[in-house]
Amino acid sequence: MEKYLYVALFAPVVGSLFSLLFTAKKKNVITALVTSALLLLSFVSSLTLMFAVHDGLTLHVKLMDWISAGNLNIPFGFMVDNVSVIMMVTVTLVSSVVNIYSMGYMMHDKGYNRFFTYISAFVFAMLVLVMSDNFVGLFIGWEGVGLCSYLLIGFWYEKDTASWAGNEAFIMNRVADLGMLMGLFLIYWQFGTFDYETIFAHAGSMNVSVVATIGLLLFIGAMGKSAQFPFHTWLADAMEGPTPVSALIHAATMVTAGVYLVIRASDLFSLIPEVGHIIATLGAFVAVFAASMALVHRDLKKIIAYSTLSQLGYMFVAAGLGAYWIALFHLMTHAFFKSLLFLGAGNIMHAMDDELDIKKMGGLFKVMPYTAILMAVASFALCGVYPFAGFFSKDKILEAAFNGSNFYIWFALFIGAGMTAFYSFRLIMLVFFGDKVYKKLGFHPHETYPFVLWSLLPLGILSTIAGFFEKPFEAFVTRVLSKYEFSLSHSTEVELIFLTSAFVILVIVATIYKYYKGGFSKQIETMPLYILLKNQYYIPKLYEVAIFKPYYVLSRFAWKQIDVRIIDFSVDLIAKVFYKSGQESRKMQSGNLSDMLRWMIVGTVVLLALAIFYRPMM
Amino acid sequence: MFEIIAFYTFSILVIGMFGIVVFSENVLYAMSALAGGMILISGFYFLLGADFLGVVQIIVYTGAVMALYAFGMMFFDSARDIKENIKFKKIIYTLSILSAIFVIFILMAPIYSTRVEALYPTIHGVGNVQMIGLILFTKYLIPFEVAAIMLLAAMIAGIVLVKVKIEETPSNIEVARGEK
Amino acid sequence: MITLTHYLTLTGILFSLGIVGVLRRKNLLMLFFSTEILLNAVNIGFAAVSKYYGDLSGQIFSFFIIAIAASEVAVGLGLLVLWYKRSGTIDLDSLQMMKG
Amino acid sequence: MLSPISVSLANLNMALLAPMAILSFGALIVICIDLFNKNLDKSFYVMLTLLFILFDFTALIGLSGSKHGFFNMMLVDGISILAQGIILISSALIIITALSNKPFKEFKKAEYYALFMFMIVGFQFMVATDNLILIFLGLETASLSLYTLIALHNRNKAFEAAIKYFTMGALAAGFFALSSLVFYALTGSVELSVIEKVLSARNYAPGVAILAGVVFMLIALGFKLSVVPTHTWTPDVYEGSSAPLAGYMSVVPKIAGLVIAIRFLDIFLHAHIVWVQDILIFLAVITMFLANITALVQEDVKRMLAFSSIAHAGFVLTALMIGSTQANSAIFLYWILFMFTNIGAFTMLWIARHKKNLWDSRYQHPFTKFSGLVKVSPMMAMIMAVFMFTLAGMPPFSVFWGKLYLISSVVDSGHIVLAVIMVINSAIAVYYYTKLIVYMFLKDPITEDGNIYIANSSTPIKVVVGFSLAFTVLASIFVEPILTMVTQLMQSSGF
Repeated sequence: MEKYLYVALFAPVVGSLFSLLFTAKKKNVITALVTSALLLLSFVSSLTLMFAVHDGLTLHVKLMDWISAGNLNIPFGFMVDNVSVIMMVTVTLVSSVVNIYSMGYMMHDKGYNRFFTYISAFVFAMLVLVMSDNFVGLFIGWEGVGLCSYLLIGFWYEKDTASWAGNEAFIMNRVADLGMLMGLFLIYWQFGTFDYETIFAHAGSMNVSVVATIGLLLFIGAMGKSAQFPFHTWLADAMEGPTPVSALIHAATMVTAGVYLVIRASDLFSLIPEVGHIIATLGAFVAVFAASMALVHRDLKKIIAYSTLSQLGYMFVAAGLGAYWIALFHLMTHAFFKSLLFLGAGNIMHAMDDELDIKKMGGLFKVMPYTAILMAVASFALCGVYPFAGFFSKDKILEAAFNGSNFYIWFALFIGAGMTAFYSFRLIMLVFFGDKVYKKLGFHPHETYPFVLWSLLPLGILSTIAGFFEKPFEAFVTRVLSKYEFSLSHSTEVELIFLTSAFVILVIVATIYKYYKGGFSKQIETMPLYILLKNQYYIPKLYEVAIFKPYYVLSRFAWKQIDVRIIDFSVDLIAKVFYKSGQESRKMQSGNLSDMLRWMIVGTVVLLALAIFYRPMM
Repeated sequence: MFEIIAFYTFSILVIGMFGIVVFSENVLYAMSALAGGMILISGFYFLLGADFLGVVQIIVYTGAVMALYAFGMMFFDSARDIKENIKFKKIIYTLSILSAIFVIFILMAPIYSTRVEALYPTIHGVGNVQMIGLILFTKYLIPFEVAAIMLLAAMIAGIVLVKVKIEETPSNIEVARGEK
Repeated sequence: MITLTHYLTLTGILFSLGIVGVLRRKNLLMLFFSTEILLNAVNIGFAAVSKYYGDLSGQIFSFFIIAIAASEVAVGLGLLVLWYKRSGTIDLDSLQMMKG
Repeated sequence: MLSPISVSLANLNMALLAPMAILSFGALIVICIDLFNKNLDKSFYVMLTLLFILFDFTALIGLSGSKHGFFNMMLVDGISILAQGIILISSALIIITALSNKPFKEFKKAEYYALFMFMIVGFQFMVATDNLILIFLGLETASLSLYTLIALHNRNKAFEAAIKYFTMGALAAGFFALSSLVFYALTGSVELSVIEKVLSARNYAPGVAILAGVVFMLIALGFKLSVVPTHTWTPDVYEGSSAPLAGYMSVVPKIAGLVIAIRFLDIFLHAHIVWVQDILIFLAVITMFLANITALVQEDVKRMLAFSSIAHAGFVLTALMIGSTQANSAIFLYWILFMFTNIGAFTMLWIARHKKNLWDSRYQHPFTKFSGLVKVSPMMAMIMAVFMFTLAGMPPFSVFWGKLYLISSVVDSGHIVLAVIMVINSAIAVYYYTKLIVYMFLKDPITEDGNIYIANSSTPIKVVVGFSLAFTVLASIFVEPILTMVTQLMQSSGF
């Protein structure tokens, strides 16, 4: 089976190197075809590996020793077990779809060949991240995906905003990586190795406070990559990149790396439930916080980006509460429907000449029905409507929160689910139904190439049916991950499911209704018959006045005040402190030779004084 | 007795001479004092039985180095009182005094009592110059050759530097001076 | 009786004098004089220790230090001549183009 | 009376001298050729120099193990071979960059090449002995040649740089001599191995004098390594000298200084003298912070790189403090990886060299000059970005491995706080490296004329850049064999 591992891992890098040859040349379809074929190959290998793992195999390959001298030994080793193989399949599947999709989307871009080089390089780095059997390998993959993400966000570097966003993402991630790096060194200091197996085997015998510190430091790294508060600002700005990139990197794969890290190190985190609790609380906060920002945005991609943030919060809640398999499950289903949503958004942008304001669209259903259906499917999945995938994974997270008696977390998630339903369908309604605003603005939208649509079909199908694999999935991954025991009675469970579903569906219906109503003309409103009907709308009106308006204000507040003021301010402050001290230390460099000589003698005198007065050895 | 008198006489003279070098406002005085100090230092060498070193000191330092400096001084046209813009005098003197105290304290520490076996002992009845010659051409042959390379490099460097033709316009310098 | 300590103290005093010169001199030529004092001070020390141990390494070291001092003078004066031709001064404060 | 001297040639170990002898011979040949024919092209001299460096290198790799020669004067052990290798490789790379497209006066002079070779010889002698006299002579030979090479660049700033460097060097030489005197007075020897024996036999008493000797030596070596507070020359001298020489100075004198520091400090670290360790940590931390913070506010890329190289030296100093085989190997691994990257980065500046300061009256390579480089010359911007990423310690590029190994050796020795400080400093450093990338990729170009940026480029220089780039990018492959080699050599020489 080893050869499948090598194929899965190295096929993308071959593709990347191949298309690298063409970067300086003009657009060539061959690059796209070759990379797609190789990514598909990687996907097929991963799938084969998954079946093998299902039959009880665990692959552990040591490719070579990177560094082994003295006490340090870093093997270049890879591991395929129940957890990593799930990630491999998800990553390769989504990336294959995105790659094929991009053949259409990037058709007229001058960086066509470069794009495919980056995408394949990204997939390789991501696979290194998930397949590594030690923390250094993971970190290398971690930085590799960061670099690719930077390159891809800034893909249209001619646009100032794009390159700025790329740098923002890069710098913010580096800051968080600092925490991670410290965590790694602490691990090395305590365990003397970077190897997962050894570390997890010995973690139990370690001092809890040390493990907690390690856990916190690793989580800081995870926060950066998964754009958790307060490192979240880069993700929305990262939408400057091409849409397939947003689908692949900023929805399905890279941003979930933080969740993956927590799941991978679950043996560590399960020792420290307090840290887990912090993670869960933060996750719940982000779930609501991000969703509230999505409520008011008019930018198509940013709404989806905030939604991603919110869903990552859900995953962290699950992971923090010890329901690792549920987190992984939601990670997987989310990858399917969120990338589908993004790619659908890409279709719309394509049709609308890169217009992103959803208020300028409307009624697009007529011209692009297939995209509309796919996006509706994705939205249903996102909101967690039965029988779509999100229903199974998201409800499980809510259940887990309730189960642990963390009612405030549960409540936050519950509210978050409502908000999700609202913004998802607000988007659907504004884009696909209602007034055809785009006609006034002179757009001529059209459905995209058929092969692009076909390429989305697998994601659509998976978004619909993936939830039914819940039981086998649980059995599959809990062979490695710890089980999560529900202590709820069956009836409570059913009630909870019913309550959440009912709430979500209610919000969806209300939303659809409200926006549908927005299409009524004023003449109809004046008719008495309709006044009564309108009165029925006092509820939505009330909604609007009592809930939406304050929410709107609150969301604006969250965005404008907390986000811009506090976070940006503190980041600025740190930068300023360093900059100021730089200005001060610069004065030492007066350029006068006399001063230089004096500094040298000052140094001598100080050291001599230390030699005479400070002598711990004698 | 003779040694004591000679030591103190030479010491006072050398310190005085070097004091002039350090504090004088006139380059010519400073240079003459430096030359005098160097010659007096050779007195110590003779006192210590390092005859060869004493001779080298006079020839190389007073003969070659000082001659070079004299040429330099003529070239720089600085045989007049110079004005030095000395800032931060307090810092200078604090530093000077501190470093003096430390250096002297360290070198005075009565620590050199334990005798160490000489690696290249002086042999009684053999002249200093002879001994030096012997060591220089066996043990210290390599450093001697390296010193030759160094002197050659320094010579080439000196020649090539003086040969350099100045290309740039002096505007930059004027700007730099104007600033201060 | 003159002991090694006497000589080393003298070395210390002369070295400190050199340091004082390095600290306060602004004229580059005079600054170079001061560095010569540093090396000469050390030389006396070497010769004295050499006598004290009855070992010749110290004298050899002094000998090479003299050679080094001579080479430094050649290069240093070369640089000074260059700078003087360039700027018409050998004041240290004229070297202020680069800073920060 | 004296007995006649009888020396057996076999005991002299002439082979140890061969590398230096070859290069000195080469320097003399260059001078002689110049006497007969004044109008030779610079490429002839470059090739000749390269040839002799190659011969030198061949003679060097013939050596192995730990060998004394010439009455114990020469000591060629693993660490010495390694350092000489680094010196020769970087010298070869740097001398190639003399084949620039634009004419420069200094490269037409045969003396330039002769002095260059003398300088290499000086550095080689410096690392191939444990005798303080020979170290001092080697150091001065190399330094005096280097001062002259800087001044030959024939710009006002170059003169200023040379004089500043020279004067501080003279003071440092005074301290070196004083330190030697202290140890000679304490032990009656100027050989480090004997000094160690005598000191440890006396149980490192008397403390004050020994520590004072260490202080003077630290100042003298700190000047070479550009450790705070003797670092002040570094930015000015780098700015004033030509870019390749600045790159050279950031690598070669420092590796030579590091070898001396390893040899010298081993005496004290071996005996676990806490004071020395503490002082080294103190200096390393100050050096890292001061350099990194000052680098943040630089407006010139070359000065920024100068401060960056001070910071890197501070980084390496931490490993020096540990003194274990692992730490010493880490130093050399780091330096080999750093060498290619830094030479690459400075060569890029050399390519972008332009006669007039078009953008800034003060700086030759201000950040603004590189604004929007990606639109004007994307290739160059990409390469420069790779070098910046590497210096910032991004995996999988070369310096990352050095940093990883260095920090883990610090962690291994139990200095966790120090390791954290090192990580924090790498994070600060990322900022100013990214600054250049921001300028290159985000700002609008200030000129449409891409030729300005590559005016000085030529095929040989491109080869140098390509070589450095390949090594930097593919470092992951080389790290393991290099580390094995370094560790072996280190163990064989007992450090």
